[in-house]
Amino acid sequence: SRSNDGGGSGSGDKPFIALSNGFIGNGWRQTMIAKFEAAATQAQSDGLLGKFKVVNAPGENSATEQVAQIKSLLLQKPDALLIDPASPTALKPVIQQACDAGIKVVVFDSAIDAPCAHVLLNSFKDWATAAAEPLVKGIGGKGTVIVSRGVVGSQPEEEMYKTTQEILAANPEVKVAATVNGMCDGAKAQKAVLGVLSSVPKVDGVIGCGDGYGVAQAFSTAGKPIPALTFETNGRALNYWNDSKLDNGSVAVMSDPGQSVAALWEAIDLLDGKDIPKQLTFPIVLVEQKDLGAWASALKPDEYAAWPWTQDLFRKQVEAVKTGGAPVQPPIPSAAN
Amino acid sequence: MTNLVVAAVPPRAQLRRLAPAMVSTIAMFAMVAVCASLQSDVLTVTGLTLILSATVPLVIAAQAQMMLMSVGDIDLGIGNFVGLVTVITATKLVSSPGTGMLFLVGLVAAYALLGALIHLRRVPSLIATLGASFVWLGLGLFVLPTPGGSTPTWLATFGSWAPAGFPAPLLPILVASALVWLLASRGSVGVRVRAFGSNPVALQRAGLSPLAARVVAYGVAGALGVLAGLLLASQTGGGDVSSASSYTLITVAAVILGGGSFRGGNAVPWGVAIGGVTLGLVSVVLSLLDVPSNMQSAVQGAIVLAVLAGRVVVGKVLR
Amino acid sequence: MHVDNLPVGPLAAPPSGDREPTGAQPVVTARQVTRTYGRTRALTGVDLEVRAGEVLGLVGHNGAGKSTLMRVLAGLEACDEGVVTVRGQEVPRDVRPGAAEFRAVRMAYQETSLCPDLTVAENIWISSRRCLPRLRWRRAASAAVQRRLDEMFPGHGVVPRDRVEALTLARRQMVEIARASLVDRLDLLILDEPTESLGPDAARSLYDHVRTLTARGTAVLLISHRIREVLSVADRVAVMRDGAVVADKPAAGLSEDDVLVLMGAEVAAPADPGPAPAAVPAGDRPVIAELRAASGHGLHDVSVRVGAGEVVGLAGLAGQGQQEVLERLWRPVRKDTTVLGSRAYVPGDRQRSGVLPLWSVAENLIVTAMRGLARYGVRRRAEEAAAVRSWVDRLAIRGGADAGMTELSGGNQQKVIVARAFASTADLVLLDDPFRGVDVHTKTDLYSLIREEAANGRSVVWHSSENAEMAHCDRVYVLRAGRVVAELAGEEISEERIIAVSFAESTEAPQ
Amino acid sequence: MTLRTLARPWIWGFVASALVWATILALSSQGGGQTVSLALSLAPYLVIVGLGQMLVITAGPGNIDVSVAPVISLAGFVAVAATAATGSVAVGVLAGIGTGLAVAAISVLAILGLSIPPIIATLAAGLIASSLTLSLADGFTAVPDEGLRQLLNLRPAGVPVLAVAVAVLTALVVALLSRTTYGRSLLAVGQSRPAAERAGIPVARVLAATYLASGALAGLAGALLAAYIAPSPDLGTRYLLDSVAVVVIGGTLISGGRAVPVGIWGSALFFILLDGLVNLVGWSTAAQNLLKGGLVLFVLFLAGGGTRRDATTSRPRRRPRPATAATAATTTGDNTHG
Ligand SMILES: Nc1ncnc2c1ncn2[C@@H]1O[C@H](COP(=O)(O)OP(=O)(O)OP(=O)(O)O)[C@@H](O)[C@H]1O
Ligand SMILES: Nc1ncnc2c1ncn2[C@@H]1O[C@H](COP(=O)(O)OP(=O)(O)OP(=O)(O)O)[C@@H](O)[C@H]1O
Ligand SMILES: [Mg+2]
Ligand SMILES: [Mg+2]
Repeated sequence: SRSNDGGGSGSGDKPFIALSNGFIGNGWRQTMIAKFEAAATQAQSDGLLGKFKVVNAPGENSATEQVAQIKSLLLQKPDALLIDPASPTALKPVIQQACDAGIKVVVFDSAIDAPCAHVLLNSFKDWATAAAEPLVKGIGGKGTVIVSRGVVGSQPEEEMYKTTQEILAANPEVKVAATVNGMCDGAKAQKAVLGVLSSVPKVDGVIGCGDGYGVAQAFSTAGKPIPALTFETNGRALNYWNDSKLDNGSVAVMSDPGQSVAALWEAIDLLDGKDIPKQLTFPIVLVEQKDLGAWASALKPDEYAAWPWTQDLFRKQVEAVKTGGAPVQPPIPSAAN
Repeated sequence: MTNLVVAAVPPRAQLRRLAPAMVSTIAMFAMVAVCASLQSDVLTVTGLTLILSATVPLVIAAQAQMMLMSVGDIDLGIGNFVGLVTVITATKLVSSPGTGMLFLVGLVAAYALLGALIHLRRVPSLIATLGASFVWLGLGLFVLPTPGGSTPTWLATFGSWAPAGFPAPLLPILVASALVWLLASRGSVGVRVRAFGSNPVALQRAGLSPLAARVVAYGVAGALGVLAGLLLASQTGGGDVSSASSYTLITVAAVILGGGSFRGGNAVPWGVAIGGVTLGLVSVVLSLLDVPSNMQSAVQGAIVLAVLAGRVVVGKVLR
Repeated sequence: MHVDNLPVGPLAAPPSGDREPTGAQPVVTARQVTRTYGRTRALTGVDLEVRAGEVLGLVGHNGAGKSTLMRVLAGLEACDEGVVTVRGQEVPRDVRPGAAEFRAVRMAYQETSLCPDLTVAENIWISSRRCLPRLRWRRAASAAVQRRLDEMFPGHGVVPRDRVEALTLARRQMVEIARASLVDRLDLLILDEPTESLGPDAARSLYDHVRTLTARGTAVLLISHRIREVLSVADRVAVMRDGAVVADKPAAGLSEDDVLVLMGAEVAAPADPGPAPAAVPAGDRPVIAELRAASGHGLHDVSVRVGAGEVVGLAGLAGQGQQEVLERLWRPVRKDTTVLGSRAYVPGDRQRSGVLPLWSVAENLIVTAMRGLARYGVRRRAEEAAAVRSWVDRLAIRGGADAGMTELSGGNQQKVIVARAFASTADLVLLDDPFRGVDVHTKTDLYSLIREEAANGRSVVWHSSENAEMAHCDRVYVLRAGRVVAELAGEEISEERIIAVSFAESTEAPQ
Repeated sequence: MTLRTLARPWIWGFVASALVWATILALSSQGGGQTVSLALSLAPYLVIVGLGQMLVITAGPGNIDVSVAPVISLAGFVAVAATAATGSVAVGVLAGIGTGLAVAAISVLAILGLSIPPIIATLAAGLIASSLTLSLADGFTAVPDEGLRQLLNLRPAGVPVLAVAVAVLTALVVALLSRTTYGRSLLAVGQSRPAAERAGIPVARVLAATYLASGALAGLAGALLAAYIAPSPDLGTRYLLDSVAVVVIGGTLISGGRAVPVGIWGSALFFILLDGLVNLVGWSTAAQNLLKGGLVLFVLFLAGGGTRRDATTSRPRRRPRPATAATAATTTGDNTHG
């Protein structure tokens, strides 16, 4: 765990915020934690935060480990608890316990049905739509595609797969040659796609969930032309996309690792007694062809594109959610830095 | 003539046998002490309840692992099996308790059958349980593709039971360990099982069936796995087939920390309880200590190595 | 009926006072029994009858089929052809261990069949559970085994709570024998080489107990390679050769030589200690290994010197520190031990630390020498094959080089393990009582092998529990309780002398 | 039954992969040759890791290397970083191998120095390696070498170059096991450690060499995988379970003492083709797991006791030693990017 005392003044009346993260083993989660630590340190020096602490559950996304860690965090009596859950259900009782202890709980990145917690997440429907629609359009509304599903069995994936199927149903000329389990992981998708490539006819596109880089490798291994892909939003994939000059309807879209920062602002506002809806939907990160260069040059290979939420932007987005207005469009890197 | 020389051996041999569990016990108390020094609330009833409750299903799953290790086998499927039980608990056991119970009994029977097949086909348990773990996972995903469901009220009530003046998690740990101890260390069933792990030829020569011994060990392990799953579901309030996947390795470590071995022939229920609690406390200590997030795995590894190294030192001293 | 209710000790009245073996009823009989394992014909048509109240001695060379026959007679294994009858009733062919017919036939195994991780009492439960109460069986089993051990081996020093693993080899054997005899009705007790790891004292009290058993009408079948022992205990002696019983005679009137002839060899003066021990006095040889006042780990101030080309014996009762001395010479890590040159080891416990079970005889035999023959870590197979051939021929290993190691009988396995050590280029060969359970002819061959190798300049340190073997040594250290109590050389070495030294000490000053 | 006539369990891996291949062919009725060719371009990575795991498992009961997964991930980063820093692919690959050796050295110290059971020792070494991986991955900037990637993708006449190279490596391991003193010593240690020790085999040295070899091979696999896919903290995750499974289905005796390097190819191809089949048919993960588990059990129970020695009941056998190994989680969880 990492914690930080704010300038020796003790916690005083400034809040102590803890973050429990269920899994740290991939670039997205690492970016998420890095963004949080940077923002929290800044907030600390701005006097908004007394102390913060980050705990990552070791191992492979183990809910039981995370339950144990949250329980030991409860002992330390944080004012607010941010959770990126390892399981959408297993944490329910311990979250209830935290709420009962008077702790503000903000769950982000995944829905969880704990009535006392505030939930902040990206719309998975938006994600799936942003992934499939431009791609289908890019291949001209007809052709053969492979669908690479995410972590089958997870709630978000169900929702995304449903959306994908709706879009495909609306485009009857797009044929699905195979549905593979890419697990939203480039390496797994690479192997899965390679496994079916020899058995399917010419492929025009692969609708995936942020695994396009691996899928592209699979096609180049098989010696086939690279079709339209759904890239991940990290530096490696964006640079590949940029360098290979693909302009065939490929997109890069993923959820926003900056959610942790938004969750931090939410917790601070909640502790301030502000009224915030229980459920907040924040925009996904969609990298379009026009911003590709800017993003690609700003990101390290394993770093994921994140919206730079500030307290200001966060409050604007909350307003947008409350009023049902258009979501805030945070600045893209070239404009921001 | 020579009895005087050797009369001194038994107590020392006994001591040497108990040493591993003793070192783990010391480690456990040391960790509680560290936690308490960082956070004095740890030593209150609420504090102990908080830090111990997560170890309950782990300890019981580790008892299941120990049953198999006592016949010289290893269970690589226990994590997914416990996950499958939570799934069935959160679905079938709620919708129709009778069918749910039948399913759970069926799972125990499946474990026994697996044991029988392993024995009759003479295949290594390692790879058979590895194959079975895929099956448990598949079944779990089949029954409940997305984590969810809810636990029966009686189970949820038990999960949130908080008696005053006594940390509730201690009760299932102590009761389960005592039962396993009676069964595996004291009773004649335990003798059959351990004899099989120790020297199957002797068992057979005495006209006892090695197959029965193995099936019993697997059946008991299955029953303990079901119990662990029920308790996990009572804590998580739902079913998730992958919620306990980390148990597979940790239970093996718990048995080793508790003084068990891969050789078979040994049953160490109390040691396993201590080993399980010790491992469960590692994550508590990690969250209390300010270890950089990247380094947490390394610290966990180092703690395990340190406890086992302590065992070696004690063993050397005792020899 | 429970073991506790067993009539025990000399007070028990024999059911029939008649000690005439001829008049007694047959307990178990075998007629034309055959048994094959793969290509090995272990039994080729055995006829044998064991009668109530007699001690039947069974002798034969290694691999003659004694242990196999016993497994058939005890109902552990079915025979391929032939008939086994127990108390006049024919036994069905598909017999399994624990069958009701064989309840009263019990066997103490050559390789003990105890569970090392279990306590003595728990081991007793396994084999005698039928005569133990369902509840509190642990206490009953402890009491029963304690009493039986007290009767059989006074001063045994076994506590029923002990785990078998923690017992010495001799104590394990005692428990094994007691285990076999703990049953409510005992018609036949089979003892397969019971005294190989027992000291002479324990052996004597065992045979005393055997007498009280036969007096009560129990038959005892005794297998041993110690022919003199068999002749002194048995009423009748059966001799097996190549899977068949070739002779069956009253023990009275048989001499050791008669038996040896029956076992199928030209009696080659087995008492001859081979080539005479080298004439060079010990002091003049260059010392290649030395223990200087070694203490700790079961040794007290032990000094041992081994000269080049010398055969040094470690004698005394079993478990008095001989193995510890060998261990130190094998792994000279302490300052008080110096060993110049390479070493090879012949373990006594071949099941555990001798046999490599997946390999053939050739592979087992050459594994030590392989390192010496190899060039840059790459094996030279032609040289290895030649070495294997010569050793298989030299020791007449039955089965040949290509047989699987576990297909061999115990004695032949032991030959391979001895050959393994001598096939290497080791300067010092350590023998840890390796000739237990090896037949006399094989032993004689191996003794002369040792003398020849010593004559070629190799040194040998040889621990043996059989004092007669020490006659083949140049010098003998007698150990007791971890101390060297005597150093004998040349003419001084004799069985009588060694026994005298080991026992003279043991009767005084027990500490 | 004699030792000579023991069943040949390694056959089953090849039989199963042929069956799966035939099914794929029947379903898609095209690209049969290319299916094999593509499977052959994925199999070598698993075979490399499997060879190391096989050596470790052969060292006898209780021996297993559960650190292969974190070693692969760590070696991937180190190799890419070293290649980027020096511009030399060879240095990068050697750095990957060196990483594997370094992590294995920790395991060896724990196993031999502290007598910690291998499963726990390698688990701990793996935990340490994964911490290093995370630290390295934080802000990692280097990109894998393009030339190496093209080499790994090279398939003249449909035969992947890497597959040929790994076939040669397999042949070398076969020779190592049968022709060298190290190989024979390893097999002896695996059959009976006390017996090997009394036969004068330097057991500790053999074990150390074995774990180091496994670490080096995992490191090599990591270096190649990082170039083939991309360095990532969970690059190796799948390889732990699969490496154990391919070794055992490949016919290597889980209780040690007998190694079947060639068998690894059969079972590696089986696993890869099975993945392809499942993805082709579009089965759900539930069905995929059921099928994989069911097939592993089926092949295992069908092949049966060929993997153990003569089981004649009453002759005292060598104590059947337990098999050991470990696992990692089989799913990575629920968050879509988990
Ligand atoms: N507690 C138990 N644990 C495991 N297996 C058992 C148990 N009880 C009975 N069995 C099975 O039943 C068989 C009979 O075992 P049991 O111990 O009852 O034999 P027994 O009662 O001593 O013999 P019998 O009653 O036939 O004379 C055993 O071989 C075993 O397969
Ligand atoms: N389970 C078995 N499998 C294969 N061969 C066997 C088996 N048991 C015995 N044999 C073979 O049968 C023959 C007789 O063996 P057995 O053990 O009965 O001999 P033995 O007379 O007891 O010899 P020893 O005095 O060396 O103990 C030997 O050639 C042995 O190799
Ligand atoms: Mg015999
Ligand atoms: Mg014998």
